[in-house]
Amino acid sequence: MVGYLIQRLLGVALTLLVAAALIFFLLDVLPGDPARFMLGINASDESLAALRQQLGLDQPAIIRFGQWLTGLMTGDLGMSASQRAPIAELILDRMQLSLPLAFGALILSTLIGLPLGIFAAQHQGKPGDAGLMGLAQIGIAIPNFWFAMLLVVVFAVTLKWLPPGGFVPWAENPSAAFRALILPTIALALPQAAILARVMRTSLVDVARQDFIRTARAKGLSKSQALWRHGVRNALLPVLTIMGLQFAFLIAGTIIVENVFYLPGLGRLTFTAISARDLFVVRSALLVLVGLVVIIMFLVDLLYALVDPRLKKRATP
Amino acid sequence: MKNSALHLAGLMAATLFSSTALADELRLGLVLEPPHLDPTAGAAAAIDEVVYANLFEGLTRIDQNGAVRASLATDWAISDDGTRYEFTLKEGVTFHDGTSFDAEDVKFSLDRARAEDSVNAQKGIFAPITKVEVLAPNKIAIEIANPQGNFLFNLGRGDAVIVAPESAETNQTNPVGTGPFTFVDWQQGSKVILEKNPDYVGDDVYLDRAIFTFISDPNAAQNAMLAGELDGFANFPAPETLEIFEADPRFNVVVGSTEGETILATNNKAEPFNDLRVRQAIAHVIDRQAIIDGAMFGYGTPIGTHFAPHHPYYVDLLDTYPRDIERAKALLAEAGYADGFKATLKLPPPTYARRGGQILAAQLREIGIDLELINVEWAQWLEDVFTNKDYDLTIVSHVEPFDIGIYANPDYYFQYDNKAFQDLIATLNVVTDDAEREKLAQDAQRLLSEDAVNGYLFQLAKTGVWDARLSGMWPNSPVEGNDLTQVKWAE
Amino acid sequence: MSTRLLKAFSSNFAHPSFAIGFCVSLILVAFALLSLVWTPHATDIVNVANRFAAPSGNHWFGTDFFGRDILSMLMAGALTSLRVAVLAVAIGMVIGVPLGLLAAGHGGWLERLILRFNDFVFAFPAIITAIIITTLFGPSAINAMIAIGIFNIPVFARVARGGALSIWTLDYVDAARLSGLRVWQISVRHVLPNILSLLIVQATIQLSLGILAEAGLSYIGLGTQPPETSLGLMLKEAQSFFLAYPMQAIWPGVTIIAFVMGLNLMGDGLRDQMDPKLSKAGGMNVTG
Amino acid sequence: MSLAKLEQLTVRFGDREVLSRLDLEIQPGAQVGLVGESGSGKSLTALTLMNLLPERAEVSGEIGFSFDQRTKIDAAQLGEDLNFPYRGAQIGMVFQEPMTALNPLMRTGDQIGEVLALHRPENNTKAHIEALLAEVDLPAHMRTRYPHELSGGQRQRVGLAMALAGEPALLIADEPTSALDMITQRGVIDLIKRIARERKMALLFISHDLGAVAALCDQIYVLEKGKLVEHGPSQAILQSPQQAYTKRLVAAAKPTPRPAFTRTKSATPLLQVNGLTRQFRQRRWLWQRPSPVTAVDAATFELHAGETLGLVGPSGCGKTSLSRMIAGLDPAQAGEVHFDGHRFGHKQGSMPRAARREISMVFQDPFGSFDPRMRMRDALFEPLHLMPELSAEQRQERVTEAIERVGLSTDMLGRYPHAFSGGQRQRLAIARAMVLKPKLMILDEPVSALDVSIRGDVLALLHDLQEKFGMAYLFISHDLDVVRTVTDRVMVMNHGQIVERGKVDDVFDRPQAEITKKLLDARLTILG
Repeated sequence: MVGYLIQRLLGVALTLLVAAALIFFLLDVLPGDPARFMLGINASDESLAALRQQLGLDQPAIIRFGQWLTGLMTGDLGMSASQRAPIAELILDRMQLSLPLAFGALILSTLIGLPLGIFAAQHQGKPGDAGLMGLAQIGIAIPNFWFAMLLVVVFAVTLKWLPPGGFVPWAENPSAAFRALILPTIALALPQAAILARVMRTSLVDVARQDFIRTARAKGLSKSQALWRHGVRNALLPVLTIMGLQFAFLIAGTIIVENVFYLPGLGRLTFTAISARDLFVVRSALLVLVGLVVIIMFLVDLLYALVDPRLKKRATP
Repeated sequence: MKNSALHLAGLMAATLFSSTALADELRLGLVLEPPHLDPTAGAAAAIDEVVYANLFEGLTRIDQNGAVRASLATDWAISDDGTRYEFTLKEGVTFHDGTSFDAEDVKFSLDRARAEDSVNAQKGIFAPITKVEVLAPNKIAIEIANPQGNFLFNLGRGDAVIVAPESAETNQTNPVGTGPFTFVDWQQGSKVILEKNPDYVGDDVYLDRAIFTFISDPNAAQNAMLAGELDGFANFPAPETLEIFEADPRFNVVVGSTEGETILATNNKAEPFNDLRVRQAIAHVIDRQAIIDGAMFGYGTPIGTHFAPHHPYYVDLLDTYPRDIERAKALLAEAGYADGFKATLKLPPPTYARRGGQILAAQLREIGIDLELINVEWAQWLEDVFTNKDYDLTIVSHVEPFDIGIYANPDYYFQYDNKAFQDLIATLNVVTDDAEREKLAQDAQRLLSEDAVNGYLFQLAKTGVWDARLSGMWPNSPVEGNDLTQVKWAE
Repeated sequence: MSTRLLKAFSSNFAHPSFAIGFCVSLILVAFALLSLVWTPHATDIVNVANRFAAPSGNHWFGTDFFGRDILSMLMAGALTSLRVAVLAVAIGMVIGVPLGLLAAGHGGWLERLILRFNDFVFAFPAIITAIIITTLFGPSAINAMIAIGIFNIPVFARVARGGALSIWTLDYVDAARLSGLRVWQISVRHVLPNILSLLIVQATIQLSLGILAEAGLSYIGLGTQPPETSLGLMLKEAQSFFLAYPMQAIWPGVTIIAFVMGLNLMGDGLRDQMDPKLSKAGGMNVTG
Repeated sequence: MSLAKLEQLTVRFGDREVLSRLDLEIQPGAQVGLVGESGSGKSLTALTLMNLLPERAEVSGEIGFSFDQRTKIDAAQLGEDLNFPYRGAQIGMVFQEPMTALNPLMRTGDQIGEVLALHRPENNTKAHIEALLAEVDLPAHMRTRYPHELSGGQRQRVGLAMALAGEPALLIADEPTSALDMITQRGVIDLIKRIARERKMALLFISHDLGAVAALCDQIYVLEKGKLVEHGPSQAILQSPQQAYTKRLVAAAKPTPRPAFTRTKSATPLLQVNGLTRQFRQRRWLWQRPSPVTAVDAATFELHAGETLGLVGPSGCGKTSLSRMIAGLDPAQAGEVHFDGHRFGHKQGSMPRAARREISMVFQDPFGSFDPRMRMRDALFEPLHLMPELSAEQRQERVTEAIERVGLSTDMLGRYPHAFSGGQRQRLAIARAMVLKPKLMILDEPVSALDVSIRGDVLALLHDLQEKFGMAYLFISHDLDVVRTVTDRVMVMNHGQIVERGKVDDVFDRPQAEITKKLLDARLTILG
C-alpha cells in the first residue's frame, strides 16, 4: 500500500510538473505587456521600463520558469503584477471560497444523487424510477449557469431568502459566508446529483443482476436486504470513478457560477488577471485548478484501492 | 422527506434572512475592482472610483460641476505670467496613520510624481513643473515652464493627490491619505471598506461606513440591487436593465454625463482611411441615435466632435455630415471604392463597443463597407491598437476630461497629422484668457469634425441607480471618482 | 453504418425514449442546418425600433434586444452550437480513436505513455484549456471548439482502447495475426468496425456535452462572440433582460435542454441495444 | 413422504413457456440429478424451489415441502411477498460461477457468517465458521481471505460452506462444477457426495453433463425444452435410455468415436523446440525488479512432418502459451524454435514472414474465431496476404479448394459468420487454416465446443486432410479420450513444464507423472 502510494504520488508530481511547464511556456509566448496595461495609455517609456524591471520581465524565460517552480515549492509565488499583492496570498484567499464551493457541491450532490439512484434502482421500471430518471435527464441537460440564474430570481430577488451573490470572508462572519454559498452550491450540485443518480442507478441495476446478489438471496436475504448489504458497496465502485471525473466538471462549474453570483473565487481571479495581462497570477491560478483536479483523481484512486480489496496488489495503476 | 425539506426551508428563511443596511452605511457597487489603491501609481479609473476625495485629497479638487475647488490648499495666488503658483495649506491636518501633513509632503508628492522613475500614469500633468519650493510649513510654491490653462484642474485630479513619504510605498494595499474616510479592509475580489475619519479637519461626512462591492456582471449587479444587497451604483453597468429600476419606486435612476467621448477611432494613416472622402462617407452613414438606442438603450448624448456636450466650450457639430446614404456612396465612389471595401473593427470589452460595433457594422454595410468584427481584451487592445497602431477602426470611449489635445500628437494611435490643428492646440495650451480659450477650443472642435478624423458617436452617459432615500450622489462625473462626502440617508 | 447499429436503430423505435430522443435531435439538427440556406429573417440586421416585440405572425417567438427575429437567431445559434459540438467530437475522434487503437494494439511502453497522456489531459477540464487558448488567441467559437475537442481526445481514446482491448482477446484477431496482418491493419480491418457502434454512442453523448460546454464557455465569454450567435451566447445576452423579458432567456435555454436531452436519450437507447460487455467500456463515460 | 415435490409446475415468460407441467419429487436424503442442455428449464426448476424466480415469470402448479411440517404452496403465489422461510435454512444452494457468485468486497468468513446470523445465530462463531471450512476441505485461515484471493475450486468450496451453514435438509447444486477444470471438478463432486452422505442431506444436482450426474445421483430426471423427457433410477437411464434425446445424451457422455487415423511420419523433424520459455513479468512497484511468473518453462520437443502430437494438461498448465509461441503470436523469453529451416525465438526475434505461411491455427471457439463484421469470403482470403505472389485467379482457386475440402460450397461465402452453425464455422476455420497449405497446423481444442455428434465428423475431416496433404498437427486438448484417438505421441504439461511424454498408449496405460494419473482419474465419462 505504501509502495502504491509513493508510486502514485510520483505520478501526480510528474503530471503537475508537465502541466506547469505547459502552462508556463504557453502563456509566456503571449503578446501584451503587463506593464503597459498597468500604467495605462499615457504612460511614458521610462515608467514602463522601470516597472518591467521591477517585475522581472527582463529575464529569460527558462530562468523565470525555474524561479516559478522554486516559488511553487516554497509557497512564494511572487507579487501580482497588477494587484501588487503576494500571489500565494491572493490564491489562498480565493480558495476559501472555491474549495468550500466545489467540495460542498461534491458532498451535496453525493447526498442527493446516491440515495435517489439507489431508490430508482430498487424501484426499477416502476413510476418512481421513471419519474426520477426523467428529472435526472432534465437535470443533466440544464446548463448550470441558467439554473443558477433561475435560483437567483426565485430565492434572492423574489423571495429574498438568500443573498443573490457576493461573499463575506469566513473569518468575518461565518454564517453570512455560509449563506452566500448556499445558492451557488445548489446550482452546482443539482445537475451533478442528476448525473450521479443516473450512474448510481445504472451501476446498482447492473450489480443487482450479478450472481453474488442471487447467492445472497439464496442465503435467505430479501431483495432489498441483498441490495443494501451486498449491492450498494459494489455499485459504488464505478460511481467513485465517475465522481473523480465529475470533480473536474465541478471545478469548471465553480468558475462559471462564480460569474452568476459575483463570487471572488479562483475563476474570478483568473479572469481579472487575464484582462490585466497579469500572467504571474494566471499561471499560478491555472496550475492550482489543475492541481486540484489531479489531487482529487489521486484521492479517488486511493479510495478505490481502499474500498476494493482486489486492487490492493494491482501492479501498475 | 418532503416535510423535512419544507422545515429546512422555513429554518433558512427564519435564521438566514438577508441583512439590511445599517443606518449610516452605504453599500455602493462598482463594475471593476481596482488593481491596487494608489491613485498616483496606476491608470485604472477604478482606483479613483474608490479613493478620490474619500481617502486621498490633492491641493485642489474638482466639484460635481467640474469646477476647481480648494482642498488641502485653502488659497492660492498665480503670478502675472502664469508660471508661478503659491498655495496656502490647510493646517492641523494629519494623515490617517497619524503623521502630520505639511508643505514637505506636498513637495515629496509632486517630486515623486515627476521623478524619472515615477510610475505615475499621468506624468504629463507634472511635466511642466520646473520647481517645487517649500516656503513655510503651510506655504508652497510651484513653478512651471509655460503658462497652463488647466493646471489647477489637473492638480485636482486623482493622480495628483498628496501622499506621505512614510506611507507612499504601501499605499497600494494600505492607502493612507488625508481624506474624510479611512481605509479599513480590502477583501480581494470582493469589496473595499472605508470608515469615517474622526480626526478629519473640515466638514464632517454623513456616512459612518462605506463599502464598495465589485460586480462586473450586469445581471449580477441587477440582482444585487433588487435583492437589497446594495444601495446603489454610481454608474450602473447595464443600461438595458434601467427600465426595471425606473419602474421601481425604491430606486432613483439618475442619468448624467461623463467625460467619455465614445468614438469610432480611425487609423488615419491606413488605407483607405487616409482618404478624407472615405472618412466623410463613414461620417455620413453613421446613425448616432440608432447606436445610442441599440447599444446604450437610449442613454447617451450624440456628439459631432471630440468634446463633452456639457462643457461650456462645446459646439454642436452634429450636422457637419448629416446622415445621407447617397452622398456617402458618392464619396466612396469618388475615392475609388464604388463597390465598398473590407476592413476590420477591433472591439474592446465594454458593451458600448461590442454592441455598438454590431450596429455600426450593419450601418456601414449599407454603403458596401464590410467590417470584420474582432473582439479584443483591453490588454490586447492596448498592445495592438494603441501601441502598435495595428488596426483599421475601433470603438472606444476617451474618458479623460478636456482631452482634445491628443489630436495634436501625430504619433497618437489615430495618426492624425494636421499642422493647423497642432498650432491651435499649442496656442490653447498657453492661453489663459477664457474667451480666447473658448474660441480656440471651438475652432479645434470644428476642424476635427470637418476632417472626420474619427467617427464621433456619443457622450457616454453616467447612469446612476441608487436607493431613493439617498442624497448627495454625483449625477455627473467630471472627474473619475465617487465623492461620498455629501452623501447621506434621508431621515 | 454498422448493421448492428442499424438494427439497434430500428428495434429501438419501440423504446419510447429513444424514439423521442431521435426525433427531437433530428428536428433540431434539421432546424439548425436549415439556417445555412434560409432563416425567416436576416440575423445581421439591427432594428432597434422593433426590439422586444411580442410573438406575432411575423416573429413567431418575438424579437430580441436588437430587434432580430428570435426564431431566426435560435436557428443560427443552434447551428453554431451544433458545429462547435460536432467538430469537437471530430477532433476527439480523429485523434483519440487512433491513440486508443494504438494503445490497445501495441501495448507496452506506448500504451503506458498514452494512458499517462490521457490522465494528463483529463486534468485539464475544457474550461481551463479554453482559458489558456483564450489568453493566447482571444475568445471565439473556434477556440471553444478546440478546447472541447481536446477534452474529447482522452474520452474517445479511452473508449476505443477499452473496446479494442476486448476485441484483441478474441480468436479472430489471432487468426488475422497468423495471416500476417500488422497491428495497424488489424486495428483498421477488425477492431475499428467492431467498436464503431460503441464510438457512435459515445459520440452522441459527447455531442450533447459539447453543446452544454459551448453554452458554458460562451456564457463566461470564452466562446462564441457577437456578431456570431450561439445558444449559449443568446442566453448570456438575454440574461440582463431576464426580469423584464423572461422569454428572451427561456427560448435558448429550452432549446439547449431539448437538444441535450434528445441526444442523451438517443445515446441511451443505442447503448441499451449494444453488447452489454462492450458497452461497459464506454459506460464509464456517461458524462464524459 | 417426499421432502420436496413439484406438481404440474409450469413457468411462462410472456408467450414463451419455459417449463411445462413438470412433476418432480425428492425424497429425504436422496440424490436427484436433473439433466438437460442450456435452456431446458433445469435452472428455473431450482429457482422455483428457492422462490427466486424473476418477477416477470408467470407460474402455476403446486409445490410441496415437508421439512418440520407439511406445506403446500400454490406456485402462483411465489414471489417476494410470499412468506418463504426455507431459503438458506432448509434449502441451501450452490451456483455455477465461482468467479462471480461471491461478493468480491467481503471476506469469505463474513459471507458464511451472514448465513449463520440469519438462520443459526447461536452458531455464528469463529470456531463454527472454521469448522464449516474444514468440512469443505479448506484451511481455517481462508476465513479472512477475499474471494479474488482464492482459486475457482476454493471459491466453489466456500459457496458450498455457505449453503451448508444453514444446515439444510435439501442442497441444490446448479452446475456447480461446469466452470472448473477436470481435476477440480472431480474433487468438488466427490466432496458433495461425501457431505451429502455424512449429513444425510437430500441433493438436487443440476448439470448438462450426464457423466457428472451419473457419478453422484441415484435418480435422474431428463429435461428437454421445458418438458420432462424421462426419469428413473440412474442405472436404468444410463443403461437403457428410452427416449431418443436421452440416448443422445448418454452417447455424448461416452468417449468420442475413434476415426481411423493412420500414423505416417517422416524421419526429419519439422519443428524443433529448444528450451522455449514464456514469462509474464509482474512488476509491483516502479523500483522493484520485476518478478517473473513462468507460464512455460524451457519446453523442448520435436515434431515430425505428417505427425500428430498431442498436448494435454490441466487448465493453466501452459499448453496454450506454448502453442502461441510456436505460432509466433507471443514472444518467448528464452529458447528458440527451428521450424522448416527458419529459426526464431528469444534471441532470433519474432517469426520470419516466410515461416508464417507454413503454420496455421484452428481455435476452440468457432464463434470467436471469425470477425462478426466481415463476410466469410474476406475472412478466408485474409491469410493470402502472406502470398502476394499469387494472382487473383490463383487466390480464388485456393479458397475454392479449401472450401470444398471441408465439405462446404462457395456460394455461402457472401454471408456473415452469424449465418453459420457452430459445426460449419469450425469447418470454415479449418478451411481458413488450409488456404495456405501449411506444413504445421496447431489445433487448440478444435472440437471441445462442438456438439458430440459433430465432433466425430470434424475429427474425420482433420484426419482426411492430413492424409491428403501430409500436414503435421499439434493437437491440444483437455479431453484425454480425444487425444488418445487422434495422436501418435502425447506430451503432458503441468505448471509450465512438460512432465511426461511418449507414445500415446504408453502414457495413458502406464502413466508415470502424478498429474497424468490425476487427469485420467478425473474423467467422468460413462464407460461401457
